[in-house]
Amino acid sequence: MREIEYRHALREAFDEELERDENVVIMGEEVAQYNGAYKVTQGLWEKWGDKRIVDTPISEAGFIGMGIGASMLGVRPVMELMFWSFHSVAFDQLVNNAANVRYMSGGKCNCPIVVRGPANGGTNVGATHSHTPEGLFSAFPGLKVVSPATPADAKGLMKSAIRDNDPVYFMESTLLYGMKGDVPDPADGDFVIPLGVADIKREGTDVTLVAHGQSVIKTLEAAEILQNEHGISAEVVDLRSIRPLDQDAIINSVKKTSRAVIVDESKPFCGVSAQLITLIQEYAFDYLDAPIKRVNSLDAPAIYSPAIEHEQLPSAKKIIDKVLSIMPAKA
Amino acid sequence: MREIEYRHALREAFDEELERDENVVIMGEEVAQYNGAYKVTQGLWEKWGDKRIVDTPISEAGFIGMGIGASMLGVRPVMELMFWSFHSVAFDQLVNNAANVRYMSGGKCNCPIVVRGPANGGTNVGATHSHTPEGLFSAFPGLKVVSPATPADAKGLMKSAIRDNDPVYFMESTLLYGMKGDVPDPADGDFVIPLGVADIKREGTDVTLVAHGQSVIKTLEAAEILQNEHGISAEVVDLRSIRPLDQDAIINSVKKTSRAVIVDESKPFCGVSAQLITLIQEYAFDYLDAPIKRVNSLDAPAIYSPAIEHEQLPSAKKIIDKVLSIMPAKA
Amino acid sequence: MDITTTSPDYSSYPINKNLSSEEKIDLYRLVCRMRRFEQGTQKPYSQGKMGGFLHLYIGQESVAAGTISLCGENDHVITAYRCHAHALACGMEMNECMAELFGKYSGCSKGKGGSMHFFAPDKNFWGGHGIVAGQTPLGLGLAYGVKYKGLKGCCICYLGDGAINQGAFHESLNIAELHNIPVIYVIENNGYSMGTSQNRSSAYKNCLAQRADAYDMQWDIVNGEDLYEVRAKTQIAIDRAHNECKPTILEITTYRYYGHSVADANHKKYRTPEEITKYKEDHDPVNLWKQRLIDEGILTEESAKQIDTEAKQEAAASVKFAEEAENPTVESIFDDVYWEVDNDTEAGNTGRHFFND
Amino acid sequence: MDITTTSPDYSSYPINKNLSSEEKIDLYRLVCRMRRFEQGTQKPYSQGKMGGFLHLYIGQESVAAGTISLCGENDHVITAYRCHAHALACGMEMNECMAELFGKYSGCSKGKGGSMHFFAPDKNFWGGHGIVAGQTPLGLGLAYGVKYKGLKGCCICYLGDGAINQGAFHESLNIAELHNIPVIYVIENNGYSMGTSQNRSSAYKNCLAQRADAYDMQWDIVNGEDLYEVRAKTQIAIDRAHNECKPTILEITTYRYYGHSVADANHKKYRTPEEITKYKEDHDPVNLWKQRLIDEGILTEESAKQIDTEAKQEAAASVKFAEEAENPTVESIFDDVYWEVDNDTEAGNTGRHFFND
Ligand SMILES: Cc1ncc(C[n+]2csc(CCOP(=O)(O)OP(=O)(O)O)c2C)c(N)n1
Ligand SMILES: Cc1ncc(C[n+]2csc(CCOP(=O)(O)OP(=O)(O)O)c2C)c(N)n1
Ligand SMILES: [Mg+2]
Ligand SMILES: [Mg+2]
Repeated sequence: MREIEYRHALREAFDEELERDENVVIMGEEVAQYNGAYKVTQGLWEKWGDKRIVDTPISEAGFIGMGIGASMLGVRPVMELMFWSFHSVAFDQLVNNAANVRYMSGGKCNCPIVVRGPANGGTNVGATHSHTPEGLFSAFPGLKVVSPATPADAKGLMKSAIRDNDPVYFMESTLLYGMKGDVPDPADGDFVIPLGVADIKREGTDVTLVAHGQSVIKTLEAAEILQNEHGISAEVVDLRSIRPLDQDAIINSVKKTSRAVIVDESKPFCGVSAQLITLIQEYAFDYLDAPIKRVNSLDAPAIYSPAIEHEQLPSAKKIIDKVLSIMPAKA
Repeated sequence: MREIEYRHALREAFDEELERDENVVIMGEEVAQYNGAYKVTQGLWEKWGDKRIVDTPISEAGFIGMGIGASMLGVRPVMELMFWSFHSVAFDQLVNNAANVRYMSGGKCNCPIVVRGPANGGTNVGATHSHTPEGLFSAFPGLKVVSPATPADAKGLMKSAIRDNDPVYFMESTLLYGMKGDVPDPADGDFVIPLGVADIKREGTDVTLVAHGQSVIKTLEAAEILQNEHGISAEVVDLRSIRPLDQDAIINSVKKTSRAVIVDESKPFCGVSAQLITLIQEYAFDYLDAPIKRVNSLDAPAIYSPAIEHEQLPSAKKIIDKVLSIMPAKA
Repeated sequence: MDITTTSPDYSSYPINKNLSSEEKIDLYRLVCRMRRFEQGTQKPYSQGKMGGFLHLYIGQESVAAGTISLCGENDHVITAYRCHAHALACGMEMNECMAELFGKYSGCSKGKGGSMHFFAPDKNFWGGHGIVAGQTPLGLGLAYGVKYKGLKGCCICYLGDGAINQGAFHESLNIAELHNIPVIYVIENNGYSMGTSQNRSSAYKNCLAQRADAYDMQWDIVNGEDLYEVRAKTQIAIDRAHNECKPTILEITTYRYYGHSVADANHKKYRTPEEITKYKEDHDPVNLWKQRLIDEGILTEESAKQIDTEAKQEAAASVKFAEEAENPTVESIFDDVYWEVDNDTEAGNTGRHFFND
Repeated sequence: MDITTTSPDYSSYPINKNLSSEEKIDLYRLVCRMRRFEQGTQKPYSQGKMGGFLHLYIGQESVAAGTISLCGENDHVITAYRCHAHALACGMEMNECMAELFGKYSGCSKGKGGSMHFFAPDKNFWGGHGIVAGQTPLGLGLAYGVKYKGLKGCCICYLGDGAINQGAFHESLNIAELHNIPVIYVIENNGYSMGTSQNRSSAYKNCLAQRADAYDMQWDIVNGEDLYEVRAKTQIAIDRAHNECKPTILEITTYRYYGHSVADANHKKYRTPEEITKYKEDHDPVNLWKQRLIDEGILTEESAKQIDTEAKQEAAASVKFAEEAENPTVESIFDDVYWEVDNDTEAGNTGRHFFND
């Protein structure tokens, strides 16, 4: 298999879907002539031209609303938020129009859009640019939320997201864009990963670690150390999609291991981690040998300081400590 | 004690605080000359005039941002969102500027604002007007979120909120505005209820019911029936404030009863209920005799249909059923 | 409303001159149906058979009727919560609309939307939207979609005089002009946003439509009481959209007789009873059109009365239809959330979509 | 930038005529310090000693220097992420600013804000804001606050040419004019928003400031390369704010030499090297001011050089200061979230405020 970068995998997904369906159009700030602030859309404008790759003014409410309106007529806009953090200025379009228009019309309208961009901390860009709103949007029925951790998942899930007939909010990471990984060659056929299917990124028997997005990488790192240094076999469940959620994958894993730690970069209050713990304690109550723990960002706005920011975020060390805190005392 | 309406209790709080501090100013759409869409501010404009009671255009981002800016200079704006649902068009101001300005300035700026208005379902106003964003905002460190269930709590908490030096988002209910209840006479002294203190609205021993806002009323109704018809003694913990949270009150109650049901009108995914369950399973794990359950709104956008909407919301019956589902089988 | 300068004879504009008598009578029937439909809601609303809000359009009928009468196959319509008349103008039936107000399953939105959310995409009517100005980027998008698909069409997007002060509208205007999007924003200026008069909500130069100048966009101001004028000036905007893919703002002055919504008990406080009476007597668009057609010899008092009576009967029948219609089921609450779930696709069956215990 | 019409002699405007030689030299010192400060960041940034973004103001110095030089006790300043020069103009020290870029605890925001978030409320400087146009309602509020407190003052709120297309700005303009709020919006028009030229981001008539007409607001367009002109025209706006409580939009044309941020590798692609060179050579505000003062006989090449050298040394010293300063502690992450917690009040000690396990 080929190794390509996460950003390249995304670009390949766009390119293939632009080819497959003439209704697919990429929009956003600097996505065309500038090739994207993070170069995710590099070369697409040159190849596909003004109609399919559209630069917009800095008017997120305006252009996202425009995409929603166009989608009701059958256009399939894939809209970039330069940072997902900028959701705040387009929130009404994102959570009222996109999430509700199907419902309020009794199913007569349809909103096949993708909104995408990076949603992560760890790059010292401060509180307003480091939001991780997976839980925020998953809270709205009508929306779907996806957060891939690897190049292959990014490509496969993006292609599903574009073909999906519901609004899909696709959360990437500026720290993952440059990460390389195996991605099947397009020559070997259409590579699509369904939304709503978790991926067991590592099998294990002693404890279940659940994560999504860039936290998966840290979690895998922790699992490796747990095995090597502590003899603990951790299973790593990568959610990939938050809503729809592969609840079975999580519950089955916890039933097997009886212990769980959720790794979720978002803040603890009402985060994705809280939702997962709620489900686990409900569906695997009798299997649990210890309280479910979680590793989140420290509960304050994102600090800028490059020397400190990483301390605010989940880390392999914090994950390991949390796991150790719930393992049975050694015999 | 006097019985007054919830809206009247709020108005009394405004009036007293307008009197106490010349920096307090009430702003919002229709709050002055029209007396407020729900008559909460009735008579205040007539009494206090243009400077203290200010009508704004339909520009939530503009006027809430204006209030935030003014608060940094020591003005203390109390801003009405005609519905809390309209947070969506002011979201950036609410979650970036208000929540982060203190942090990003290293504590140099200060944002003593109150944003208030009704946040509830049950009045057949449809999906865009029925949001219950307590959890949404509590997720942002830097913000405080309050949701009173009775006239006395409304008054006492509002007075604390106005005096608080942090942004407080105060969530009321159109269904409670007309509800009457005992409120101490102003002649008997300043009546203030601190944020962060829950109220045990009913004592009990068999199960803990946790609720806030208008759900408290339904929960009390359920508790009464549980006692009378099922011989189950339910303790009702009214959170009153979601953040800061009186975690001890919840955990102590659950330690006593070993069972808990959370009643939370918001949607289940990442709602306040998920956060509470996470805390309980962590801090009272060894005391729990059954999974913690919750009663939320049905997980879809709010339906309009007057014949059906109440079925989408928590009800005494649903609370009772949920409690019965986790009680030990009768001997 | 008191424009006294002599205006051109809009009836002689081609778009009006070419109207057949039958078409003119159809317009009269339409405005009568709009009014009678809404009058028909009053009793059931007061009896508690409807819930939530009810924003009446009575007094403004000529605006929706005149503008939408010009729409062809690829012209689309979207508006705010005061949407009943636009729905009827687009060809929706009273029954489905009234049933929606009653929250019934046979309502146009299956009882899910209510008064603010009528929809009929098959008739190019895209709602009915409750968040002030939230529909303005959607209207932009519909127009964008028409252009994207290579069709000669446009979208007429309505908003109120208070709504112009929402940021999303401003963003939409800039994009519309910049990207040459065939959208027509119609500001239905009824002088008030709830209890706030135009002067208390907006800063402006001369008129609200002139804000278009900020974006170098075309605009016009229209006396909404005159169906001929509404049609004449709207056609210019439609031609601009069709032929040049350019947007327009039209400010159409009009008036609402009732409160902001039926719950607005204040509406005689923020405006004088005289103001209301004067409009009703001298500027009522239904009366004025009737008189016009009588003057033109196309209608008689009797034939007009007949049309109005039929409209009233149709409205009464729709109330009966709505009363007898079925409520949605509780299970239907989970329909229409996700397309993939509704259509029972593989995607709709993969992973958990709903999260009640 | 190629305005060739003869403009009035702004140096003769009272606000400039009354400037002492010393004040003029101070202005020169200020623009040198702005430039040298930012040049001083380049090496440490490239060495990875700073994180995140770094948006340089180099080329635009006359705008912040000229406008803020007019501010008195009750005049406030707020801007976007390109905020270093405004901070210095308000009287902030290089040390605290440089330390902030390094993320140190002695930084002006304790290392919490970074490049985009300098603050000094004691010097009437309110940031430093990263969300495009998010500061525009805050600026409105600062001006509102000044007026509310009965003071004669104003707020100057800066934004970019791309930022004008955000809804919040539009809402702010309407409120400002409607409520007579003494805010001055300065559009620092450097021709680009990231890689997008003015023509590709904004639809407008003649110029961007003219959008003010939509709200019947006063506006002016200013050649930003000339400190005298900046001061002359800004003073008119300040007088309007002070004496009439009325807002103004000023569009000040200017140019940035570097990329949008230091990470912008494209900036010679979306504009020609000739364009950049031409501006640097013919329109550089630091050079032009120097030349002006030399022509006026106030500076010599040597004294100018001396001032510049001192600025450079000050910047170098601030780098050293910042390098040696302490990092924030991990515990300090939880400071500055809640006033009540920081101040250890009863409210701050009641209930749980933070939710990590
Ligand atoms: C964002 C938002 N803010 C406030 C409201 C409440 N609201 C509904 S209609 C309305 C007045 C709108 O007036 P206008 O735009 O003139 O339209 P009209 O009602 O006159 O048709 C207000 C304030 C809302 N629905 N959405
Ligand atoms: C709401 C929002 N959208 C997008 C961005 C990303 N962004 C930061 S600066 C910028 C360009 C702004 O250009 P302009 O307003 O002209 O200011 P300049 O950078 O030229 O000073 C963009 C798109 C942002 N920070 N906030
Ligand atoms: Mg109106
Ligand atoms: Mg610029």
